[in-house]
Amino acid sequence: MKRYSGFSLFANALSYHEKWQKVWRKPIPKKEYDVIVVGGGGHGLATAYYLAKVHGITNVAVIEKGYLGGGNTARNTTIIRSNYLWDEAAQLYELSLKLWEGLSQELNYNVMFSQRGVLNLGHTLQDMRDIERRVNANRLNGIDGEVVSPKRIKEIAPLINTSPNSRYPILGASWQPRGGTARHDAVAWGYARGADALGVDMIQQTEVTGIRRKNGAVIGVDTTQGFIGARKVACVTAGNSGVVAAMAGLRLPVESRPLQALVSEPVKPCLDTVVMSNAVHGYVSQSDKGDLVIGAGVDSYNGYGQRGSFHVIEHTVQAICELFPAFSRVQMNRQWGGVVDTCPDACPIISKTSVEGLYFNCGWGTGGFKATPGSGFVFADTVANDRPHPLAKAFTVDRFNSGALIDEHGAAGVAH
Amino acid sequence: MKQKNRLVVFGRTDPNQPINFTFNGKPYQGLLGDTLASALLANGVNVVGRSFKYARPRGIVGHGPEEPNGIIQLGSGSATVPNLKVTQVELYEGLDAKSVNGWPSVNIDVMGLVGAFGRLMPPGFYYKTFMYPKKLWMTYEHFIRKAAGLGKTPTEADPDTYEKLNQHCDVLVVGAGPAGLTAALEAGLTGARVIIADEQSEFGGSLLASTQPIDDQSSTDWIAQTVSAITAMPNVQRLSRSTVFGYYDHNFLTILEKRTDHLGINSPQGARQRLHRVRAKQVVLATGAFERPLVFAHNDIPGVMQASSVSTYVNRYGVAPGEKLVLATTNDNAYQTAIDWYNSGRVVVAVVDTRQATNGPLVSHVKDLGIEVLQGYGVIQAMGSKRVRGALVAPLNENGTKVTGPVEQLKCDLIATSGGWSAAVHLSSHTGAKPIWDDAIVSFRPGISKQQERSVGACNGTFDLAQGLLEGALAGSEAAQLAGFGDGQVKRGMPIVNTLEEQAQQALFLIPHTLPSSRAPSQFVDLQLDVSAAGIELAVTEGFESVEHVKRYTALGFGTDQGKLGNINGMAILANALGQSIAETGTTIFRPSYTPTTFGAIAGRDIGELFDPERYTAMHRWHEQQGAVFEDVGQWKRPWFFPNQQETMHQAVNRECMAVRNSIGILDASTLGKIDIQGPDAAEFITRMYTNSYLTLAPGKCRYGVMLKEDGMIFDDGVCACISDNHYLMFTTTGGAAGVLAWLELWQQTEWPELQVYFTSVTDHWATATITGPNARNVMAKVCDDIDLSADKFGFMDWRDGTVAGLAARVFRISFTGELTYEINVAANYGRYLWERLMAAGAEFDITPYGTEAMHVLRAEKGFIIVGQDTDGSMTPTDMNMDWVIGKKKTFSFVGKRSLERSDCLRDNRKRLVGLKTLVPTAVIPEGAQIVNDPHQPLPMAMQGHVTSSYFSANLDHSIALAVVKGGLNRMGEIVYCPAADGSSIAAEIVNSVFYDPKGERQHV
Amino acid sequence: MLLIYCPHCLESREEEEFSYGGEAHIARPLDPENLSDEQWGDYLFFRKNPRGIHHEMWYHATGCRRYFNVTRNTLTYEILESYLVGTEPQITEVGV
Amino acid sequence: MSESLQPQPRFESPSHYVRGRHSGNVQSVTDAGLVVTEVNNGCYLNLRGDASNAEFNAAVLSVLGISLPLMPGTFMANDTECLYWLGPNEWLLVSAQPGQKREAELRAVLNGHIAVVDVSGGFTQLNLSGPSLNFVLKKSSVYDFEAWWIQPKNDLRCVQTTFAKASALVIGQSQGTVAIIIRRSFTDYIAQWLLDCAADNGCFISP
Ligand SMILES: Cc1cc2nc3c(=O)[nH]c(=O)nc-3n(C[C@H](O)[C@H](O)[C@H](O)COP(=O)(O)OP(=O)(O)OC[C@H]3O[C@@H](n4cnc5c(N)ncnc54)[C@H](O)[C@@H]3O)c2cc1C
Ligand SMILES: NC(=O)c1ccc[n+]([C@@H]2O[C@H](COP(=O)([O-])OP(=O)(O)OC[C@H]3O[C@@H](n4cnc5c(N)ncnc54)[C@H](O)[C@@H]3O)[C@@H](O)[C@H]2O)c1
Ligand SMILES: Cc1cc2nc3c(=O)[nH]c(=O)nc-3n(C[C@H](O)[C@H](O)[C@H](O)COP(=O)(O)O)c2cc1C
Ligand SMILES: [Zn+2]
Repeated sequence: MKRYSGFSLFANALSYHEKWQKVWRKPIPKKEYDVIVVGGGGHGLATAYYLAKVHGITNVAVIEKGYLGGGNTARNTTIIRSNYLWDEAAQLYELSLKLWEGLSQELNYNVMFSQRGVLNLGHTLQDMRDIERRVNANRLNGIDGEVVSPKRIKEIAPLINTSPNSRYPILGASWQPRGGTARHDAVAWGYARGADALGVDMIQQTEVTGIRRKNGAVIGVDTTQGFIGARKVACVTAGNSGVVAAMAGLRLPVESRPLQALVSEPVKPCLDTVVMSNAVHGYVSQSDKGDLVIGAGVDSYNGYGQRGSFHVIEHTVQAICELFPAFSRVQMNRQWGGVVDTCPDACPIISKTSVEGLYFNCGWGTGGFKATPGSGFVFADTVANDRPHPLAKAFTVDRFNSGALIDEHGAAGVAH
Repeated sequence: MKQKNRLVVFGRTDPNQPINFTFNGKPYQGLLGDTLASALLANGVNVVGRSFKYARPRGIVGHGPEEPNGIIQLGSGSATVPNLKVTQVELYEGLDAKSVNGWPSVNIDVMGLVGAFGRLMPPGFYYKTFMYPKKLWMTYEHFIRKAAGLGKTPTEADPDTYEKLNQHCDVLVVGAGPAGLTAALEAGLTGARVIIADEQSEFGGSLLASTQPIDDQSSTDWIAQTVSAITAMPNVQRLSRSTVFGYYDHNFLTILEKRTDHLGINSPQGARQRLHRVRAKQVVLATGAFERPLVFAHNDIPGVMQASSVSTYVNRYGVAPGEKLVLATTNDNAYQTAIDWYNSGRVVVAVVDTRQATNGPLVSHVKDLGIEVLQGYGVIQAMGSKRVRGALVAPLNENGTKVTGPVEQLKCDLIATSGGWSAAVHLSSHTGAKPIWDDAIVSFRPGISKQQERSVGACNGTFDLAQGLLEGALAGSEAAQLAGFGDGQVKRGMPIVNTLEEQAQQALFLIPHTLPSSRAPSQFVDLQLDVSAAGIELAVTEGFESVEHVKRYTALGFGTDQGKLGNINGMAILANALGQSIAETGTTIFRPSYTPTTFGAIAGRDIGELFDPERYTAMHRWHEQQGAVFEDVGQWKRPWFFPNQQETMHQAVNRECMAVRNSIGILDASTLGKIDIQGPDAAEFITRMYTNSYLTLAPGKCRYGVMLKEDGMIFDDGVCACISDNHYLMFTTTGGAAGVLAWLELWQQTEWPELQVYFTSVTDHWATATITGPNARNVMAKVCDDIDLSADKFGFMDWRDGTVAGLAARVFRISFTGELTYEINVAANYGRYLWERLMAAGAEFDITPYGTEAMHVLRAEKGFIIVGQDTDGSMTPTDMNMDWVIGKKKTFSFVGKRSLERSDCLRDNRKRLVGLKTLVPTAVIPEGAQIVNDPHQPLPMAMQGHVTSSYFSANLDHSIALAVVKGGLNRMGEIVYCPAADGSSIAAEIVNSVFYDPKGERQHV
Repeated sequence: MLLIYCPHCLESREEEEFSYGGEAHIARPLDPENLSDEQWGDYLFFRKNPRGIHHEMWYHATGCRRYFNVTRNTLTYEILESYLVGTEPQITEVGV
Repeated sequence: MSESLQPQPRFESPSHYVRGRHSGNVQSVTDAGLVVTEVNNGCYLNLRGDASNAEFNAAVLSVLGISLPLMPGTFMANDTECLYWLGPNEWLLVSAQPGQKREAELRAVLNGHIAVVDVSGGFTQLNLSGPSLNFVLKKSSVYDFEAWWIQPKNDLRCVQTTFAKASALVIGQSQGTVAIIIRRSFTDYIAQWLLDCAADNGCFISP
């Protein structure tokens, strides 16, 4: 892999950019792989990368039905934070955040991870209790965070409306300075390029249509390009996890729902942080290009259409105009949807299955982008060693039978 | 003021109505009927903006929503609007516009220097640089962001209002060009409810700029006639300045109507914009087509324009945007522009046609006018910097991929280009219909309909006017018929249009240069985002092959024009680089908004105090008058505390708490959810829903219950009273009321329809005043003389009907304070009267109104939980020490029961509700504090649980807290710590969760 | 934005009037106590979540307050039928 | 101590505090685009029962003098009583009689699985009229009220649907007037909504 740098850019400019190396090859699938990763989203690509990088397993293929990073990785609002309530979740997301902090250098690909901080607003007394609880838990878990006052919020985000007379006035917020955003596409591309350089095959425009088993163990996958053998199959297919699990006769406690987002037209910098409000339902940050990136709520019904209902957008935009009355005259440029796989407790599943050699990593729902590096790291370890990584232990499917849910839903606001 | 490019034929502008405006601080004059674009062109303004990445000077290229360059900031102050397109801003007196980029000005932009280094900034350069040293990224980013964005957001709240209309119609026609007009006319004639919307100020579409006669009359006369026919039909709603920006499932479409933007930045009256939410039975899309620009070197210099736009400025606005025209084309259609220019009296230097030989009627007409036509030639490069000075032309090979001969320069100041037309398939694509590439028309066509819609006219790839008129008419009548109106036959005779024969156009998406794209001067594809042909080819070189990757890598089509001009060329260039067809390459996905849509309009009136309903109790005004401070509980406003003059919250709450324990307090409890339950199986049903049993509850009695979700976790709690056999009244928490009712209905209607029981919400019916404290009975006695209030006749957990303050009342002896309590319910219309009478009757006992905060303290003193505060969706009744509420002997497996037996729920170190008593009595632990055994252990600390409720108890004169602690019940007397952010910690002893009157004697009196 | 036919109101009504009730036809086990944790967990949390035909419940919340069932294609969002609770769907496969 | 000598208890209707308010440039009900008039009906009773049971129907008829509306979205009325269809087994009775009296009378004749619930305190009726009415309805609700006027049916029409961010029972009275029956605690919100969304041509809440 030829490294990227200011110098390489300069050198290539001299040759009119005609000599750049390909970011990844376009290989013909081999007959058999040690590991097939199904799903070329951020999580799948990270899994492949760490399998090769950390575990030396390089005979790996990532099979993606569309284009790399085209699923939820392409459609999320890119909010990154680790201030989750429960120990198990917090540790997983914090591992991820630590990996983010060195990711551009690790991959030699600038993923533009921007630690501009994340505010989670509280609008009711109970919101504030929950925020206190979460921030205290974070702090004792070694995760940065503080509870901030409306005055401080106003300093961080001057256009925000902290008037005590608004319908749901802002009473305070949690503030995680290390949180922020990243350039989502670059994450997928960076991992893909890194994995490719280590020998992983990226097989795009190829859909897995079946998971073949023999004597209770996986032997490969059927695809739109034919059968491809594998000793292990690791499924990381987000919104389509239920469909893929069914191919192996498995059921998962996930439901696939539309989650929407929208961007405004680009405007000059006016918001230097990430602002999230569960109570009024709106999430907003400003991209480096200038557009306001806004996350909406998840639709109540199941759907695979990568689109949702307009009233959800309306509600979100109302919330944004409530929080930022000055944004009322800004215009929506584009809106879209993704299909998120939500677990009843809003926490992921990182698990072996009853089929030998078959693994699932899913259920990240509305908030898995931030987990991309950590998820890949932990899942690669789980697949390589055929046992849950210590941080993945709590995230097996068994919890839905035992009742050991990690209820980020019930406890504190989670989303994105 | 002289407008140097204003023609003597004014088109649809009015020479008698001059309008003054400023652009970048300089005053100009235009005419009524102008857009800002036509007025700027009339005044010879060349540079209207600077490009996003390279800060290159840019001029106006289009005349509609496709415009990529003319992006401006309108006005200033709170009503300023960022990012409008000059082509879509109608001129009004005093209009004040500024370019969004360019410093110190668009004409002299120092950022333009960056453009000189453009070669160092190919697509993706960000990903390859700024990585080292790691800690500098935020600094780099700071500077990157400085260059970000187009216009500026206002910094104050929006002075305007917006509104929404829910519309229903049989046929919605989108676009009022010729095809849309005939569709609306035919659909209207059937009597169907029709809406026709067009984003422009007037109906007529492209005909507004056409010189072609229809039915022996001018096209403008035909429009006027047709529009008046439509106007005469009351069943047709006409919406102009109305953009259909989204097409959603089940024929739901959204329209943004700009009501007042053409009058000024502020609405003089009423809503500035209106969002129509339309549910249409049938839809006719007649949205027209976009002309494709030709891509050649330096095609971004001001003075390179769309051919159809040049015609539009001449014919519709009476503006000639230059002097000497070179027309570059791949098709016959564009020759009309040469004719229009010629007729305007200005010079046509040449027509440069990439096709080797053409001789259609339009071509002949042009030749007959004496205009030079260069056949088999292309404009390979524009010359100039802030205005075109010339065009480099060269002969091309037959398929237009190579320059085959010497390059010459034509002197000109305007290059009009046409690469054919692209159907505006946007809205049909919103529905998920995949556009289909058609080589015959060199355009995508709408895909197979996924909804009740059809496309007609140019957006259907039918570029011929006569055909479009017919298609529109047929579609209008067909759509109406499918919606239940008319017989599907066209009613009006078709207008006669003289169709000129056209020769085949050439499919050409990149005019070759003598140098390869990578080395030629930039050949721009997406002008707004500075994406060039070389950029697209570079993406392919680097392995980005999917059209979606190329979009994301180069930002092609990401702009505020969403690639209306550039996308097809870009995809074709990509296809070429990949050696595959356009059909194989496909398009990126079209999504709403068709054109950018104001947030305020999407929000509508549901902002400010109307953001969410505020629900008030019957006593609300009294509380207000007493100066209560309110708390949001769900949608309700509840008094939080009632400060006397000068009192702090703390003082007020202490006083309120003391009053309850020592004499009497009064609480507005009207917000608690109340559900009336009737039916032979009511008791059985309730018993299945609550953890405990109601089968034996006698009339006149109440029982406290806890409701679980099927996962065993506490969901709601409250008291349920037996009113009579088969009749119960259930209380829920304030926030849980609606959820509980839906929950009961769910089980009854879907799981146990055989159980005969009906539920009715009576929350609003009752106003509830709770009087509590040792003097409650004394006060009660003063206002009620038909209920025996003695303890043995009306005991704790009993209820009685009677007359209170002269009102029919239902009185419950239930208590959330642990004191003697009467909860008095009357029909809500008498709520305030009851309240005032109770206040009067209690005056001698100093009756004290108290709010939710005192209520919380008082119940915490008693160890009563609040669902949602002490529980969080992961708590079972056992966790809350409420095993007593679980009916062990119930035969039916009540909802949630089985889950309590799961291994995790049986774990013995689950968190359990306990009390915490701080070692320092005055130290109040913050609610939400985490609990550890050793505050000095290293991070991460092993957390034992957290504090759910915490107060200073004035009655006990020390602080109290409720907490959930791992294995807490076995740890009584242990000292634990709550570490604070500043490193300090509060030590507390684990105690029983009941702090006050542990035997519960006070409520039993 | 769905337009949903309510079989009680006998009208197609806007999505905003309804709330979603999840997968239909999941019978509560008659004897929960005799189920294993696994069987019970299955009833609680595991859903079909198909890409295609889905039988689901909707509650006409601001209308008649009745639950009913809908057959909907989760990919195209097309609603193929509305039917009463306690009755069986007519459509169980795409294309039928 | 008895307080029975007290004066008549003071009745405060839900819109008590908003009466007389207006928006836009109007000073009286005569020049307002939308006139809102609260009607204090005697009582509101929620009635439940099996619509297919002829006895049930007959019993209702015997007490009220009107029969149960069985078609969705319709109502029956005479001078003093109105019965609105709310659902397949649910009706709202609005009567000039006191609630307790009507409840007792109905209970006396109804048998089997039925329910009668007095919800008089929980609702109020606002009559809306004026030239802005149709416009206001389009702004306020997703329901297609226009269809009522376009295809007049013989039936008297009513519908429960969304109203702004609350819900309402909307009753077609005649071209140009509708009534909405709303929950008490939402009255201020709905009033605020109407004042706001009808401000263009003025809205007046009758004193
Ligand atoms: C609108 C929106 C906003 C969000 N905002 C945030 C946020 O702010 N912060 C945050 O942390 N998270 C956010 N998320 C969630 C986040 O996007 C996802 O959790 C995360 O991207 C999931 O990554 P993934 O790699 O698992 O899934 P994906 O990126 O969806 O990748 C799965 C891949 O599997 C492929 N696939 C599926 N089936 C098959 C098959 N049979 N064969 C082959 N390939 C298959 C898909 O094509 C897809 O590319 C948001 C999500 C959405 C939709
Ligand atoms: N010969 C050719 O090559 C060629 C090519 C293209 C067009 N034409 C001519 O153009 C005309 C086409 O007629 P037509 O009626 O199909 O199209 P049109 O362009 O005349 O009208 C389309 C109208 O739809 C409006 N519109 C587009 N999108 C909209 C949206 N989302 N919301 C609201 N309004 C929207 C536009 O403002 C425009 O007024 C004919 O006269 C035809 O001859 C000719
Ligand atoms: C963080 C983020 C920022 C985006 N910014 C823009 C933008 O500025 N302009 C734009 O057209 N689309 C933008 N998009 C949306 C994409 O164009 C696209 O709609 C999205 O990735 C979903 O893919 P699809 O529409 O192809 O299904 C953005 C998406 C994300 C996730
Ligand atoms: Zn209904």
